[in-house]
Amino acid sequence: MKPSAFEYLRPNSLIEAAAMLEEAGDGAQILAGGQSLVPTLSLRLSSPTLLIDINRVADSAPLEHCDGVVRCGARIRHVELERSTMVRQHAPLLALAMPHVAHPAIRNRGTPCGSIALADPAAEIPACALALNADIVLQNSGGRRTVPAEKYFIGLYETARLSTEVVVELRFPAARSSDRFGFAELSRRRGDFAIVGIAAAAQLEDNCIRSLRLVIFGCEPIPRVSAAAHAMVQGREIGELPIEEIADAVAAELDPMENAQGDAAAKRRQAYAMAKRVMAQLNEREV
Amino acid sequence: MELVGQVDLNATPEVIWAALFDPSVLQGCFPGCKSVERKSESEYSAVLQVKVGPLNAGFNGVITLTDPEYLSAVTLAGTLNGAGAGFARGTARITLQRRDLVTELSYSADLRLGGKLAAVGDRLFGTAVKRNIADFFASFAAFVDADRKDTASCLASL
Amino acid sequence: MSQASKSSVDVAFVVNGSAISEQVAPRITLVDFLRQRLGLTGSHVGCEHGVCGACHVRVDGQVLRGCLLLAVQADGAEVQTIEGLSSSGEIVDLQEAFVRRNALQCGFCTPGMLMIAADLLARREVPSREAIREALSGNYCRCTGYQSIVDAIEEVARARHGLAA
Amino acid sequence: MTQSHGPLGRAVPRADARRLVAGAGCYVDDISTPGALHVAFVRSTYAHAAILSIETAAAARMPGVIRVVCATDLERICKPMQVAMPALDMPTTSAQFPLAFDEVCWQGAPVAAIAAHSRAQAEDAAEHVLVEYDELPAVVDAEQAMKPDSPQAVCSRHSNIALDRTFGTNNGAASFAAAATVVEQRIVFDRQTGVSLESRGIIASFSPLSGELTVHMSHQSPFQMREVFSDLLGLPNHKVRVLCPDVGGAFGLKLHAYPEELAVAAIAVLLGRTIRFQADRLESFLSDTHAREAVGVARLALDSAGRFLAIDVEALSGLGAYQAYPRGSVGEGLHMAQMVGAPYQFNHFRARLRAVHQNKSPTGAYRGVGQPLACTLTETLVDRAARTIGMDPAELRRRNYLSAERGSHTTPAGLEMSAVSLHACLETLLAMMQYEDLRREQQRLREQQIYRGIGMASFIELTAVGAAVYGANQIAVPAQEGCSVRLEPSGTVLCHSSATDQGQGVRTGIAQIVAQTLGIEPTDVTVRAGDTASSPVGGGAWASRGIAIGGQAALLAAEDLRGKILELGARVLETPAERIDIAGGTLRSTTTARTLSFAELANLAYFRQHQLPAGGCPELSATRHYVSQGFPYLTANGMQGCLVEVDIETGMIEVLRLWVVHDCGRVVNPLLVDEQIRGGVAQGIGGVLYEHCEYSEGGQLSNGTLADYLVPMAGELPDIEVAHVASVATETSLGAKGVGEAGTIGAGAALWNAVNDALAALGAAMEQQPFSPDRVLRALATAERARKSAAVAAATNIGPVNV
Repeated sequence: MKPSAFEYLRPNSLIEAAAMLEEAGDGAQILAGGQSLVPTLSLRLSSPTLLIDINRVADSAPLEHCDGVVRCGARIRHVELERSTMVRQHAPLLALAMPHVAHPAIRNRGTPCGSIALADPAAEIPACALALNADIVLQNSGGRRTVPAEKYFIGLYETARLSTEVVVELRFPAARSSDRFGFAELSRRRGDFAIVGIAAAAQLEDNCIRSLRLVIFGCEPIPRVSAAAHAMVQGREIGELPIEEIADAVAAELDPMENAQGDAAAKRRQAYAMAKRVMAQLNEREV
Repeated sequence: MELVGQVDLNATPEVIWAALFDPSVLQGCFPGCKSVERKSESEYSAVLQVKVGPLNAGFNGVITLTDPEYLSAVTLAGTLNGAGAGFARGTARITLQRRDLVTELSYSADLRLGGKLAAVGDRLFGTAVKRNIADFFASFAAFVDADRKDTASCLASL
Repeated sequence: MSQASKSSVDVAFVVNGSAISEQVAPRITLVDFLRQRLGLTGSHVGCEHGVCGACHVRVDGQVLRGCLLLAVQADGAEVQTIEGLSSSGEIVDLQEAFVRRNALQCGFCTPGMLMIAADLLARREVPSREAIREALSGNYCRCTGYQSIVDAIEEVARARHGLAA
Repeated sequence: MTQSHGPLGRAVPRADARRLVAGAGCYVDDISTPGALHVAFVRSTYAHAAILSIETAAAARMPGVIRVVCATDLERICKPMQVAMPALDMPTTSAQFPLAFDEVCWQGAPVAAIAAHSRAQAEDAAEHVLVEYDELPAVVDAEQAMKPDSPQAVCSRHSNIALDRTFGTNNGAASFAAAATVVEQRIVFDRQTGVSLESRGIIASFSPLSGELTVHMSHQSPFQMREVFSDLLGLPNHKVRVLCPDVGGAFGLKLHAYPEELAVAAIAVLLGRTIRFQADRLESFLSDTHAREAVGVARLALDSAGRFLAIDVEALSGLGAYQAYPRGSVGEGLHMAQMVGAPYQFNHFRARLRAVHQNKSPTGAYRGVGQPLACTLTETLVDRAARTIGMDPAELRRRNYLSAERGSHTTPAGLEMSAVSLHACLETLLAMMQYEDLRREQQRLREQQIYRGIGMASFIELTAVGAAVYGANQIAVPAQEGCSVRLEPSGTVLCHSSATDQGQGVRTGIAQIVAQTLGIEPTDVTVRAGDTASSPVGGGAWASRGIAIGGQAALLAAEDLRGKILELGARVLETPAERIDIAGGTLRSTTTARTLSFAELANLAYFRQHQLPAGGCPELSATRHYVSQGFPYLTANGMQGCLVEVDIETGMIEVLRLWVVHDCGRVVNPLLVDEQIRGGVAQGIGGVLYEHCEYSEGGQLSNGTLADYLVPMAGELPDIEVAHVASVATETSLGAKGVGEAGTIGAGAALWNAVNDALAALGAAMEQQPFSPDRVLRALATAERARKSAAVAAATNIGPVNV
């Protein structure tokens, strides 16, 4: 299970990386954390001709909170978010999600930007990005453009990112003190791929819900904000939410992929259970 | 892995039938298809680069159009071998049904993956391959639907 | 393109305290490089797709899967393997506890377990048994059933903070 | 045994653990062989196909490639593997060549081998070998394979059925007719595999000059492999040497001869150089022997007092395309069928086993070999009976266990049973579990819709299997174990054992036995094993034999050496042997109080014979062997308990607590014994909760990575509470029985009963493993539909009745 041969480049900047990507064309791939890419090389599921390693670029944004945004650059590792008190304060949803991302040694090397670039249906960071409607900054040889998460996820492993673009930064809107967050994920074992998970962000105004972005991930090709959940809670007192009805609506809305992890009926029932747990978290979770 | 579907085409069975047997149409409509060359009346050799998330593998193989019933049904079958990845084998029975204004194309496809493609988890590829089949018929519909535009420009727009 | 793409790359880094510099093909993983080129066979290969943890190595202080890092990526880094942690004496108490409590049987997962245990104890005061199991959740062992490993790590964590076993 | 205290029975840490915690182990892949060629295999992508052509020219030209080898290249060098078991009158299996000739019979079967300077180059070339297949009809499901119209798994065979055998003498028809209650239980086990963390590996070097083949391999039975290589490669067996260095876990899967290892040895002979192969994880899932694939249906007849009268069993075992060489793959089915009901007293037994071939990889030995299936079928059957007659499952077991006083006897199933301690194990387990409190808490939580389950399982275990099994079938597997001991000039003892150690700690146990017998410390005993050039001839490691047989051989050898030490000591100390004490490595004359250390004695014997009084050249070494005779195996027994919580919304099962009470006779090292049990329990739990090899109907394995084939990790298991009931085995003077497989045999059954105990409140039950969440939810949904339709039926009945 050894990778097939490829060439290697280590650009000094993200701009240079994008230029290399464009020039090399179809056979090139960006190497950031590598925690999903390298296994596929070893399994020979893909055999790129060139890897562009962005782990030493100088122009990657730091992990910081400024102007109401939590910024996360291309070289920031999952573990940095997991251990950051700033993230726990300004992006609590990410702090809730991080322990579910694979295992400690993977979190030491994997990157949130890489997770967004791959957009695996079971990945936690894409679901949180959609729940917070984060901005995804894409670098190409000409410059940068920003795509809101709502417009970024298109189909199974298909995103707005062009093959010549690099995900260089995520910009999560910082939490307001009245916001409420909830996260729950069902997986067979700790760190396994999610069977079904929910990441939710609720904005309140004097104890009534102005908006709820309850995102389901894991059992559909892309993470998706539940329209039903938003409709059922808008304007209602946070304390009097009909949690079970909302969970039923979320489950009914689901169009799950059928695979070895289970059939549609099982996944709907599991989504119902996860939605109930997240709604309960929103209820008692004070930021 | 079965997949059943149907799509209404704003075109006559004659146009559809011709498109089905036109290698450039097959090449244009199948995602990641690099080339389709006619080898005989009903056999084509094809080269595909299938890219789905982590999978990015080259396939080559043979596509056949067999037991045709002129203007009403044909079986599209393919065996594609990936260098290290294994194989994908599938057959799709395509039937055309003339409705008043449109022609309804329905397909029932059975697809099997083998070798490494099968062994490293259908969590990834089961859904992806179904989507590829659905995409093929969607782009085929888009192609024959074009209001009498010449074939070349249609292909360019795909 | 400012750099010509390379099929063989010069790498220079420090392994267990001694500097090395070699030419290596980009496709060689760090664990294969350590084992086959440098003869450091203490890191083991259990799956080659980043799931079992037998290949743990420490790179610039972080415990990583040695099969998911390319050797070329270690250029300029400080790499430590089980052999380094063992000869430096840094984990002698963990090693003693593992032997005393039979926290290993075939020994194939043990280097990877010791690496993540050392990392856990460096970061946390006295982790609960639950937290220890969480830290080990990415390390596969087929022989012990994990309890003896949790016992050994808990015992050392308490001893390092002057608490009775 | 001379002293009651001393190292025997002490929790002595393992000497070779020191190396392993320093990363200084030496597994096959750690051995450096400059200039050796690495092999990668081209494997079948079809479950069943004819090979029309193999195009190797392009691959042969690729960088680093020395040779592309196909079946024809090895034809003259290597005979095929073909299992024959005349004592079972089973027809000889189809010939299995190291590389497939013209037919592939499972997905992953090796078709061609590339020998190159690096594994990566070999894999590059393997992608350019073009094999043209003509797909043939495949049979994947075992129940389908039994049918007469089923496709043949191997074209040359006329039937997929390899074995159709019945056990038990008197038929229980009368008992079933007269029974107050008859219950039936069906269980289905998907395939699993051992998943040792170190994959299979081999380095084979052949010297054309000396005609010698030297093989390092990750294996459990070096002498068996020496016979296999010698026989199939046509080399005299004194020219074949097999060495097993450190082995990274085996669990039975490294007990067999595989086509890949045979091909590597044959290529070494073909090219006259060193060839090495280390299976990768995907290859391990495709080619390691699988196990446990079975369907079991059992019926139990009870009288009105709840006493068992008769048991009837139908068992089906899936074998794969071929049988594992040389021992065959029917052991699993034989144990599964014959050992149903083993812990219990009853009068009539009938079991029919059918073992069938199918287009999947061959099955083989995996920890417990069929006994986990027999135990699960038995204990789920007993729980179902208890629920049916409304008796507490512990009480029903208490009434029907074989009694300890019964002693050795032959059961209606034909099992040679020695004394058991099941009642003692049951009472100990119930006390450990605080059973009554658990039941109360279960009831209290059920009112809050929290569903907990309590399960228990009793098991009999056949350990230390003797010569009858393989010798009778002319299979060249040594059933005895041997031990040679030598007093060293340093006063320590060097010991060579034939028992091999894949992590069980057998070498430490043997050191304790030798140390106790010679009155020295275990640290003064060095035990080596696993090299056919230096170890005495013996079986190695299987069926929990290490200490029970290997330990007994060590005891006999150490006693002989003690005698020789005393004899020489008597001459030097001029004191009769019986008046000499040995302690702390020193001889002391009780009459003259003169002392002589082992070191001084040895230096006299080896270097200063001139100072010795007359009496011939002294001998300070001894070699003894031991094989169990007069009884085919030693029966150990025990019980396991399990507490689970089932989340009926998600289908997830949490294992809260696990208990084991075991009787393995004398405990040589409590630390090693308890850890063997805990490791076994983890595999038993994995075997029911998580593990199965998923096959599509076309026979494609679809979960070939460690992310898709799920095994229990640290986060999924609770601590495991272990206790012992020790009745010493009377068959050997050492008195130890086997323990290695105990945990695996009972854990799955205890978990199965615990889950069904939780689901019983909702009328649901699990019948097939693994218990994945979607399968639990489906069982709950089925029960819900049944409850609803029953309610509807009841409602409609009320209408007209009171007319």
